[in-house]
Amino acid sequence: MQLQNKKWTEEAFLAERQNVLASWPTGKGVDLDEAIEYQRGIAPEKRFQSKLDNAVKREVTLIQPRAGVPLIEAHIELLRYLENEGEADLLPTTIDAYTRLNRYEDAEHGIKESMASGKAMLNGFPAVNHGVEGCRMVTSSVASPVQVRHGTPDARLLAEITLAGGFTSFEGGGISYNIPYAKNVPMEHTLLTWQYVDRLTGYYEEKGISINREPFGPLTGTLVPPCVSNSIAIIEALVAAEQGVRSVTVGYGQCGNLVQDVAAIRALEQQTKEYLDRFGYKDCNVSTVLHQWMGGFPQDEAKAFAVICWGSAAAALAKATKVIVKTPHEAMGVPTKEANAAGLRATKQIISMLADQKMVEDTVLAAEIDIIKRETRCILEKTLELGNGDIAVGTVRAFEAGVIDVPFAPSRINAGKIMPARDDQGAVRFLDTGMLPFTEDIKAFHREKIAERAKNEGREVSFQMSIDDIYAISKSCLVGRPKK
Amino acid sequence: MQLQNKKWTEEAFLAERQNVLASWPTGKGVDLDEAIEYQRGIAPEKRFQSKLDNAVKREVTLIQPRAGVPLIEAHIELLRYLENEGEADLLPTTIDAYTRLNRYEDAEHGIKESMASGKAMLNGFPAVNHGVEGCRMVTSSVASPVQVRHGTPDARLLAEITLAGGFTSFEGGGISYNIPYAKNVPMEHTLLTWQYVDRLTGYYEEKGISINREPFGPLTGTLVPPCVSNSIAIIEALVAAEQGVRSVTVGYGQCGNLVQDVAAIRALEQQTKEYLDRFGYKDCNVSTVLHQWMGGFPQDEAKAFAVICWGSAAAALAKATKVIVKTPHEAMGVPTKEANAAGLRATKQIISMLADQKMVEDTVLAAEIDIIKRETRCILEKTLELGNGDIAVGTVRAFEAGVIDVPFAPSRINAGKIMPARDDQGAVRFLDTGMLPFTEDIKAFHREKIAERAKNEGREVSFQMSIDDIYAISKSCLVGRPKK
Amino acid sequence: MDAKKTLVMGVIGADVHAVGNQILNYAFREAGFNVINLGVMVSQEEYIEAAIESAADAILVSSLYGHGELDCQGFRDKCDEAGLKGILLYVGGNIVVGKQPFEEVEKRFKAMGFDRVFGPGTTPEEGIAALKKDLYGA
Amino acid sequence: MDAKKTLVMGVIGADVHAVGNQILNYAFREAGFNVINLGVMVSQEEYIEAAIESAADAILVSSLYGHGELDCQGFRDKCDEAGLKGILLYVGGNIVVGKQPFEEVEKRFKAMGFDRVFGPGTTPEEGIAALKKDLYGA
Ligand code: B12
Ligand code: B12
Repeated sequence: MQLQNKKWTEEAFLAERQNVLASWPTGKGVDLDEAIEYQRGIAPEKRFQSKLDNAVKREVTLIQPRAGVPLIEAHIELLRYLENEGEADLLPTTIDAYTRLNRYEDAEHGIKESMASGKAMLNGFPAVNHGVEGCRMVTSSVASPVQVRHGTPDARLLAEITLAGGFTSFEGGGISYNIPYAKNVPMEHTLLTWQYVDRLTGYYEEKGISINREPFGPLTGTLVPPCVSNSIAIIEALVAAEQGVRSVTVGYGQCGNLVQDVAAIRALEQQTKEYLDRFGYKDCNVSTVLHQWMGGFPQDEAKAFAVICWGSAAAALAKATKVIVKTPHEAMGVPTKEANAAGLRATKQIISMLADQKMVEDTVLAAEIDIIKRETRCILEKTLELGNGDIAVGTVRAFEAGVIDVPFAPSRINAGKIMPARDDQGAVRFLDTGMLPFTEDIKAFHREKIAERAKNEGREVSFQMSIDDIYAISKSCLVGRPKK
Repeated sequence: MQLQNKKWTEEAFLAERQNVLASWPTGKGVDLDEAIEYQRGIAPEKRFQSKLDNAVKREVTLIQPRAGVPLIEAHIELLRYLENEGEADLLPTTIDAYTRLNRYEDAEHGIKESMASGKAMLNGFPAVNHGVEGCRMVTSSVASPVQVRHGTPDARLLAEITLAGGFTSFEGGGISYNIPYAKNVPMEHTLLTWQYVDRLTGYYEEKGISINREPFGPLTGTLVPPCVSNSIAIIEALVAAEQGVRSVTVGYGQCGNLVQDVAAIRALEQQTKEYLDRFGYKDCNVSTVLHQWMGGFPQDEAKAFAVICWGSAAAALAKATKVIVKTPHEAMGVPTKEANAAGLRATKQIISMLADQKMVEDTVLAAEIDIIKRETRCILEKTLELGNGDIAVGTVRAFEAGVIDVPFAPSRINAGKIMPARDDQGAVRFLDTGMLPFTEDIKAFHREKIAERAKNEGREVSFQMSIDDIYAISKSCLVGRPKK
Repeated sequence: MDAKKTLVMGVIGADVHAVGNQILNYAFREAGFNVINLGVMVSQEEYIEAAIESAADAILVSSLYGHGELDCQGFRDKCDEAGLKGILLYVGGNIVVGKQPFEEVEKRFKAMGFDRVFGPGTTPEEGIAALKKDLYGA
Repeated sequence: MDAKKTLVMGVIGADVHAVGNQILNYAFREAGFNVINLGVMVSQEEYIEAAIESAADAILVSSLYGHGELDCQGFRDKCDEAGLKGILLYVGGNIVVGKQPFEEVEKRFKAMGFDRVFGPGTTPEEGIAALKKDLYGA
């Protein structure tokens, strides 16, 4: 199939379905009509879309953990614990790393090993292997809506099985689940596989079943400048909307400077709506998610709590619709359920204490929103231009040209020419704008910001700044200052 | 002696000293000239005043715990732990409750019992009983400056012994260590005993030894409106400066609404300087301290961390000179040293991450600073008027008249006519302004703020709001909303 | 419910924590009790005197500051000696030093003669419910 | 110091954590090593091939995502079989699932034939210091 940003015909979609469902035995368990009826039976309070829409209306921030273990019973127990002891509003099911690579044989082996040893031998829940029924056991055993969270370049079968399995939200996108999660997968390929996922979601939507979709905002989680992640989130929202998706949660990974973080969420929300409107997707519901700091964490648990709380504060003051929560074990390894719930409770406390507080768009915040929007507009307009008005085609070319560029990505199809570093107030700026299609004044803005920091630190502008910034939070600071 | 805000003559002071030192055997151990020479030997980096002045200059926020155990060795071990494992910048020595009431016999008994049982039988360090030498063992065993923190209406002997003992800062004041800490002690009495403490401090100052003094900002720690605590802090600063004190740290207990907290610290700093200037104390160095939430804490440790972190964020964004740190055990009991250090590390992480961030005085913050300043001015000017220009005499009359009034205080000499409650954004306002000498527009401001909340909550304005607010933070919220 | 029951309450020892005391006072009155509130820094003798004077049905002791265990020692005996045999005796707050398992703390205070023991974070409602049960059997 | 030593490095298995890899790559080069960086998602075979081709002095394995213990199994044997007997073998990162005592983890990986094992939060400097010691005796 030739990539273009155009809704797949029902025939093309249904034809492709046959191949997808045939790729692993559990695919046979999916009956789309039956699945739609099953989803119709799920009460609104157990659906992402209605809970999110409600939160948007009330301007409250919901909290959601990451969590997944290989076996069904243990996973249900974990989710219940996070709901009851962690006070989670929304639940996840994090998928294991084999399933993410469509290595279902390996996942099967992992399930068997986990059963035999009584220990978790996979780093997540292998939903494809557990099949529709296994998924329904999970989603029907908890009181909150459950989302699939993963990092899968080709998530077509995963989507088929989990949506039939009662999940009401599905994370990921053709860019955000490629560039940070793969080494050598072509952009055309992931955009096509994710059009399939979006088309499937749109199919449910046509039948009156709203499934929420969430582009993965944080990307590599490491000093990603807001305009980069916002541009990608908006592209994935546009591509999803074209396939019929009507509930989109656009995401952003906290950078750490409060003004920048609040500005990023506000800019993201405003521009996502603006672009959706411009291309005629006027009935698409937009919500936002802030991910607590996604880079390296401090090892000390008390300090990790502080990082968690600061992310919660940013989410609350930005009035993000939800916040994805880290745990005090982050730097060490997959958290215990207790550590996970502790992160949630700390987050809930901050969110609740700040529920009635909001950052007002005074001059400083307004200026930050403005710069993010201008940068984002540069990237998006150039991408559209490269695609002759087709955002999907443009995206492929934009990555080739470095017009979209993600820092520290493992993927070889990413140019890797930009270099971020913090400015003197800790906002993430560009040390090198690479091939990003910025105007001269934007480039000058970044040069000045970085120069100001270099001057205050009494050193030359250099890559060492970025390195220092990568380690900074795990060493208690935001800006990686040179040692005295 | 007749109370007036006038520097005690050296004769009057020295005469009074004899009585003070005779009140307990260890008083004999104080030789003022020798003590001054001893203090002169303490390096600047181990002195509060120089460390604070330096922090003011660099606009950084230092962190300080509360801690005290009965026996000298254990206390030294505790302080070293907090300095090394807690990364404390400034150290405390919290005094036990018997010493605070000058019950040195009981304290002696507590020391013996603690020695015999190997357990801490007092809730603090009985510095008077340990005498000058005991204090010097403590202050010389750690790398950081050490402050005396207590709650003692008559702290004259405690001051004599601890200043001779090498402590370089002394908390408290005639109002702030009376109203929240006593049931029935006359205001004249504590203002006089604290003039003595300030005169002693001034005496050291005259000899070139700067001792820092810190009025106790949070008072009852429970919904104290900023103007009330700021007024009291400023009065105590003025009274101290008159006796020759030249390093004052004015304090404030976090209320929880970020804008109000930052505004309160800024207003406090600005007005303290303004009043000191006005009365001619132009060479007095002013620094500020924010106390993390002083009211009831959540029992859950993860939630307690969140409260701690939110207080740290307020301190950092307000650029308070230091922050007094709570622990995850707060709601349960005196913390272990591990819990204490954990609170410190979480605080340090937030302070460091926010070191380069600052709240700009845009319209909203400026308006909040303005209202606090106007309220404070009303109280202070009326107090001066009541004292015919003498702030000390005026204070006595102001308490009689309810012109100064502290909510929820145990003291019978406090009018107890005001009632605080939060507004719809969580800022602490007045449900009842009692006899506070506010202008009509200020009263109207508070009426409207509370009415707005009541309307949004669909209930009448009532004392129940205040009660709900008292419990709110321990139940995860800032504003005590009615149950749905 | 029978006639109004009388409670004597206060914060024991050298303890000045006034907030909980003021709220409990308000809540007990609202709940229909006759309340003699002695405020903070109350000695054992003061509670007992007030209870005798008011023919109280219960004495409610608060302790927050950590010295509760010392301050409460011998309270039941003093009540007995003063002729208040069998009077209902509650204690609540942060009654020991430090974070300790509540079950153990409860056991120790029950052994000291308190009928009920309430830990940190007790709401007025819980206190009222217990009083209604113990005083009215409801 | 002797001639430039050659290191083969990469992130093993299905692991895509690229940040630490990029920084180590930079730091090792700055420190004067000849570095063959295979990036993320590297199989045991790829390390070994690269090491043979470049006559490497050491193989540096990173694992962050939790499957390190599975992915590293049999690595030393494969090296031996391929004729890389005695080649210096390091492993580092978040090499096991969950928070585990480092001493035990280290023991397990040493038993698997790794010469040195580095836990979470290792700085490039620590790695460089160890390499200098093991390769130059400095
Ligand atoms: C950023 C990040 C991501 C990014 C990675 C982006 C990218 N492509 O690079 C994203 C969001 C994509 C991601 C994905 C996943 N992640 Co991740 N991630 C992190 C995080 C937060 C920081 C990693 C980092 O960049 N650190 C900064 C660099 C500089 O440090 P470093 O990587 O540790 O490397 C240094 C040292 O370890 C050492 N070192 C490393 N190797 C070696 C080797 C030698 C020889 C030596 C001497 C030293 C050495 O030196 C390096 C430089 O100082 C960590 C947790 C943390 N550390 O706080 C989790 C973490 C590594 N991730 C984890 C997991 C589970 C995953 C996922 C499986 C699931 C998920 N959460 O979605 C997927 C993995 C997908 C896959 N197939 O690999 C777990 C691993 C659990 C475990 N081991 O028990 C961690 C620990 C988080 C957690 N507590 O759950 N992650
Ligand atoms: C506010 C506060 C203060 C204020 C008090 C102002 C005032 N005069 O009222 C100030 C700052 C002055 C203060 C001083 C001190 N405090 Co203080 N304080 C607190 C704090 C933060 C909140 C107390 C409060 O008001 N809670 C809100 C009210 C509504 O709840 P409450 O008091 O717990 O009461 C409720 C219940 O306990 C219950 N209850 C209480 N009694 C009874 C009785 C019965 C029969 C029943 C049914 C229920 C019941 O019902 C009440 C209403 O719901 C607590 C810790 C916490 N809880 O978070 C520490 C705390 C009580 N303080 C403590 C200490 C040690 C002190 C000091 C000795 C030292 C110091 N830190 O300076 C001094 C004490 C001086 C003295 N002589 O008493 C410790 C006690 C330690 C322990 N038990 O191990 C605590 C627990 C903090 C800690 N973890 O270290 N404190």
